[in-house]
Amino acid sequence: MMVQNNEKNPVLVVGGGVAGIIAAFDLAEMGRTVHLVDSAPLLGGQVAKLDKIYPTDHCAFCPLWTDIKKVQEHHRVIVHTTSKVTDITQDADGYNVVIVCDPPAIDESLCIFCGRCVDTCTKGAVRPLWAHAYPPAYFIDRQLCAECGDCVDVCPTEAINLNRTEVELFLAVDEVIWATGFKEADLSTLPEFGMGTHPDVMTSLEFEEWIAEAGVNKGTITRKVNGAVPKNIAFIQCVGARDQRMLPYCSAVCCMHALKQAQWVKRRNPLIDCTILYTDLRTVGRGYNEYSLRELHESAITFIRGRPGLIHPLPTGDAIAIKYENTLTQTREIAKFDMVVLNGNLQTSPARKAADSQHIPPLNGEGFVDTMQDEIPRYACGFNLEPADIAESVIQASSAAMKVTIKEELQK
Amino acid sequence: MLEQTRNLARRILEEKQANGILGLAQGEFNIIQPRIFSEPAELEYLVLEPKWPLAKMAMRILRSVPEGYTLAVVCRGCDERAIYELIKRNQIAREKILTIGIACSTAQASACLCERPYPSHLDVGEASAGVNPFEDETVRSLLQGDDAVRMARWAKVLKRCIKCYGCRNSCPICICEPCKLEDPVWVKTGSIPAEMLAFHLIRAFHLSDTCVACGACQEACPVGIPLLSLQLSMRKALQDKYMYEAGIDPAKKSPVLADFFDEPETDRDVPAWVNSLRENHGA
Amino acid sequence: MADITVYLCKCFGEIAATVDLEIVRAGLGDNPSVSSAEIVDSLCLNRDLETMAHQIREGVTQKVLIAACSSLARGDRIVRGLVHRGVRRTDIHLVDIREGCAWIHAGDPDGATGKAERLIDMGLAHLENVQTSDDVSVKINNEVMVIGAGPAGLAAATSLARSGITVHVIERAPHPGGMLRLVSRLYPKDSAASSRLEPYLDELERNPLITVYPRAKLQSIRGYTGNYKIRLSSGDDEHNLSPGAVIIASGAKVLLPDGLFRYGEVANVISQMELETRFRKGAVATKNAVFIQCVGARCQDRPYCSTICCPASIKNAARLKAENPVANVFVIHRDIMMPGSVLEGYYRHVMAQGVRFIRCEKDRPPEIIGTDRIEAVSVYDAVTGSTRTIDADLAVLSTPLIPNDDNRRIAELLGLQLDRYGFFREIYPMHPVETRMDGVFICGSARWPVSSDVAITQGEAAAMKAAALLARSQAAASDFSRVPGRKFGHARVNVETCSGCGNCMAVCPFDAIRLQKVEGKYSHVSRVNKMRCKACGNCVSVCPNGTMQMPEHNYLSVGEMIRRAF
Amino acid sequence: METETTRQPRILVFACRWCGLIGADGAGKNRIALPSNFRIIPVECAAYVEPDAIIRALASGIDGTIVMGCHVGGCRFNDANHAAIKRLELLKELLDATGVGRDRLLISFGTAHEDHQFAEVIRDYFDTVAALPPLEPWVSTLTMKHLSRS
Repeated sequence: MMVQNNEKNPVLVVGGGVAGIIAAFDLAEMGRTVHLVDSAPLLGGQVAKLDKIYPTDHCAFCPLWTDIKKVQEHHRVIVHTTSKVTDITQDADGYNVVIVCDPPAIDESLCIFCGRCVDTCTKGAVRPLWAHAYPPAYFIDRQLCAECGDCVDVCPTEAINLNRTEVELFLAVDEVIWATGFKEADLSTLPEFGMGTHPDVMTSLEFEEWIAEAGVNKGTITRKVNGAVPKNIAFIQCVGARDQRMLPYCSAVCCMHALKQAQWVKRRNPLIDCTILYTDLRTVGRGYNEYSLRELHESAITFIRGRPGLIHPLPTGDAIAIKYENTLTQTREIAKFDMVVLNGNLQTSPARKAADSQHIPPLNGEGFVDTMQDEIPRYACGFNLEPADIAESVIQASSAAMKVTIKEELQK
Repeated sequence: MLEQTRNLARRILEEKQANGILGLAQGEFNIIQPRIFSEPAELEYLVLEPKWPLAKMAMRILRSVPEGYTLAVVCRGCDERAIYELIKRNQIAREKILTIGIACSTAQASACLCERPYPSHLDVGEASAGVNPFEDETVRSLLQGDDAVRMARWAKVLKRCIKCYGCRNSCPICICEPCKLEDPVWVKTGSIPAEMLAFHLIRAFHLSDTCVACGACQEACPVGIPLLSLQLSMRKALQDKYMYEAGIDPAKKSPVLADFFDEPETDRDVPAWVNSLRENHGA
Repeated sequence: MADITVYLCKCFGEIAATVDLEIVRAGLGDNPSVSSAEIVDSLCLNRDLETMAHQIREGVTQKVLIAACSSLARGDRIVRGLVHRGVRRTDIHLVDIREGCAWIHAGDPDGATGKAERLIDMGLAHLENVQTSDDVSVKINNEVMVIGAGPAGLAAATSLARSGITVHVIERAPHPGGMLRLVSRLYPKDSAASSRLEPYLDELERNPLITVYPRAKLQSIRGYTGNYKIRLSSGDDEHNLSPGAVIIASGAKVLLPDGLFRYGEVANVISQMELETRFRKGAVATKNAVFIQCVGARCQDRPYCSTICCPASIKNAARLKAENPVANVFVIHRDIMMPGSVLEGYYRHVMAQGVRFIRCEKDRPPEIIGTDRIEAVSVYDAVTGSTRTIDADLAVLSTPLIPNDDNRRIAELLGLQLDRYGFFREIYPMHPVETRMDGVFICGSARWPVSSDVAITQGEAAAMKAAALLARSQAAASDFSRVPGRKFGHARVNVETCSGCGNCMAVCPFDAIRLQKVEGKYSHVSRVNKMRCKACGNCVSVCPNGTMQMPEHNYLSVGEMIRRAF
Repeated sequence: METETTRQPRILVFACRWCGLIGADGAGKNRIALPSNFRIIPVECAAYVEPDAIIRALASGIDGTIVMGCHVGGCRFNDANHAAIKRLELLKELLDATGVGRDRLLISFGTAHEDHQFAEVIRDYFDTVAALPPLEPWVSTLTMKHLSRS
């Protein structure tokens, strides 16, 4: 099926994270038709995976959900979830985009969340879309699904259709805003951090998910390996970041992220010792430095300046040894920790498939969008432009939206 | 002390600082009642005893006076606090009122269980030490013991209520018309004794952060319900948490009306969360 | 009177399996206010909506109570569907008997049925007493006032003007430019500040939509979102503006390091700004220069990090090094705050140029050595653990940005909030340039210390929000909602019974309530500004005699719901 | 109708639409079994809950009340819930002084956001209230008769 859109000067926003949502909303308010594309079944991006946000210590979900709803209900925003931009070409009057949408087997608009499909499914392929998905709906994991069709029979609202096919969508848009955000870089190239050597060595996003109140553990902190309460947790900063071998830049958000996580660990179980191994504690922003001071004094979190040389589980497997030099006391130390959280390996997620013919958008050496290559303005925000936390991403999003608006006005 | 007050009042009238003095006058047959002294000569009738709440009277008078009229009030600690609270609530214009602060005697203080038997602006007399109401026997009997015991004691005294609204009417702060206590939605009408919880707790809570502990309510109560004791714990909580006491400073709003940024509690900054059932959450 | 139709949703058996809807319907029979009760298979899948809406429009029934799933599930769709079909929001009430009853009491059908009955009865109580608060609609003036002509303000002004909006830029200085006039070059590209400033100045010249008011001072601000009334003096002449939105870009000022590190006591111990001034005058020759970071920042009385001092020092250190390659340039820091890819890259680049960095500790600050002019700096190097003395003919104290003095005045004029230091407070991190007043936006260092680049980005963001607000020429008060969908309602004062005690005014988080002087028994009554009111209900619960009410959720309905709860 | 001594406690919940109610909804979505004898009155914000309404509820023979709101710092209404906390904590003082018992009012800000916590709070509170001495001496007979329809 082919669709050719014919709205007046539409804009494509790639990525439905905070940045994308805000950019889309602002442009829609300005009267532009906006196509918001996200590969996930729901908007929200990485922030939706977070449990709490700094420095307010408030749930990440609520405010995000407010804005998601505003975008979803906006009559000028067309949301394409579970969709990918597969091809994009530029001509005189804008971009031609190909979007491939892989519609979910369960039509969210018909699902009443009765859960009969879950009960019938023997493969456990049906699960809720997302803890915070409103309206709630189920979602079939096609990897696990055996296509038996039992769920189709029990569904009272005929919401399930197991043989939906991919839909290709051809859009002609005036402008594209890149907001595809970040993903965690693969740490296997840096073996000294011991990623994958032990279940309790995890990246910060995994840890966030592990201790999330909406997550499997309902907010209690336990070890993955044996479910016991950990005695101590180490947060390693600048893992793969500020590191010529992987990400030369500073990921900007990880210091506060680690502080936040450490504080929440302390709040939920004050008996767990938290140690943060940092290089520079970069706390720029309203209330950020105070936040770190509060950590130091109230939550009694240990700060060690130093980057570990080796992280490896003990032969017994009951703890993880970290070898580091404390550069402020100039002592080499080896410490045992029950859990290790690796922080910092955030890289901008690809804005396009690598196989694309043109390189749109052009990326600079560090993988960020090059906004002014050969004098063609490109628009990006959030982690596509520069490592940024929520507030910065949102500001960049609005700014990008403004730039797009002005461009339109100038052409008139 | 009486002479001092008379002289001060006389000076105020002569120097035209105020057009009238509100105080107690001893008339014929030694009947004592409030009166406005407009002429210095009249001041020979001015007396100070007994304790007579004048704040609300001053408010009413000032509502009907011509423009530019100033009233001086001979007031005790509680009167002054009440006046300040009324100023906060825009019931008395600051510039229209003048206070002649007199101190209460120790006997009076202990009779009222008064923590501050003296106005913050004291003109006449020696400030006598305050009384800690929580050391009083009846108060203790009402506020000690476990819930069931306290409830039983309170039920016993409150059963006597005949719903005369004396507590409300005598209260120097209660100014609302209509009053929630007369609204069937909040308090069942036509039932005596008054619906204890609804009537007394709503009345008490409305004064939570403005009660000046003058004791007028319980003096007015014909069946002798110790109503002041209802307020004490809330007053104490405000003092401990926010170092706030009603009627001390007419410029300071009640902390209960501000958020934690403007009025942080003394022991904690902005609370991370509140769960009065379980402090340590999620663990 | 019987004017409420009740719809009981089976939800494909999800509800009916636990709650005996027949009993519920029977129970509704003797309720005087119920005209009819109907059991339907499913309401949400768009089946009965049209007929329901039709019945109400035709006056067959006046109000409708829907007993179905929670509003977060699919109930919200039903309600919105009906509203979309022309039913008043307050004539619909949704009672959640699926999530809130059937599903959590599946083990106890009798209890669930009883509860459903009570819940529906409470819903009826609400419908019987609910009122609709009156809305107001205002014209949105297509003008914006920008306070401050620094990088943020200029960026905001130019982008607004380009999108066709009239802009008034008011600036306290005689010339626009702000901080860009004071510094000589900008990191990270080490471009001249003038090269950044000129395009904006040209735009101010060229664009007829922009008016600049130099030497301006705000006299008074009245009005509300979409239509502010502003009096200001520019030089000697007075102006009256009526912009639809206000953008605050008044920037910040630099802390003078008085009494710190013997500043002003020995020669050549200067502040960052003085160094900038010297640079603007020409080259600065130095053999041994030392930059000291966090001077008066991240300390007891100023615990925050000012964001820009590290990059600024590094920029100037690099320049000193470039002007005299053999010079020794040191930066003494506590943490090098260069987050992100650009700054981190710049940091690496400058390090490669030979600028040397020494990490000191907070409680062991460096010392300036020298009697009348600086000779050396002695510092404890935390990384080597040794105290060393560096020859120095120049020490630059890197001080933080601190809020402007008139922030508080502006905040009071506009009803904004400041943070604990005096910078303007945003409403929420997800909305970083918006304040608690719709139509007032903050950007640049007035909000929080930022570099000129970020200030410009923020300026554009603020402009975006303002433009989005001005995009509609007319707006209803109920549109300015903090939550999805329209506003819940507006607080309503009964002027007959208001005693003007001012509790509501003190407690309102949006500064929506003002006391108005009146003649009569009470000297004041409170007035609600519907544009500002966000229907949180704080005023309702502090009002001593129920004068302040939220019609959609008034005390009659609450009292009745409580009464019928069990 | 069950007799006054054996009946389950009656609990009234004022839940803020943006956190407490979402928690309740989540509990429903996960079908967490809960005692049926509580009712929820949704309010726009916790600041909406008049202390008088709490007193009214207790006076009407309801045994316990919960006020659920957003995390402090996460209020949609610019920290309106701060003032609410202060008010309600003051009200607890009064309830305590009069022997009604401070536990008859549960202020639960933030903990109500997640479904399991909502369930925990409700269950715990049922136990708490059941352990409290009966409120009858305080509640006028009229009200009890008025209530006896359930």
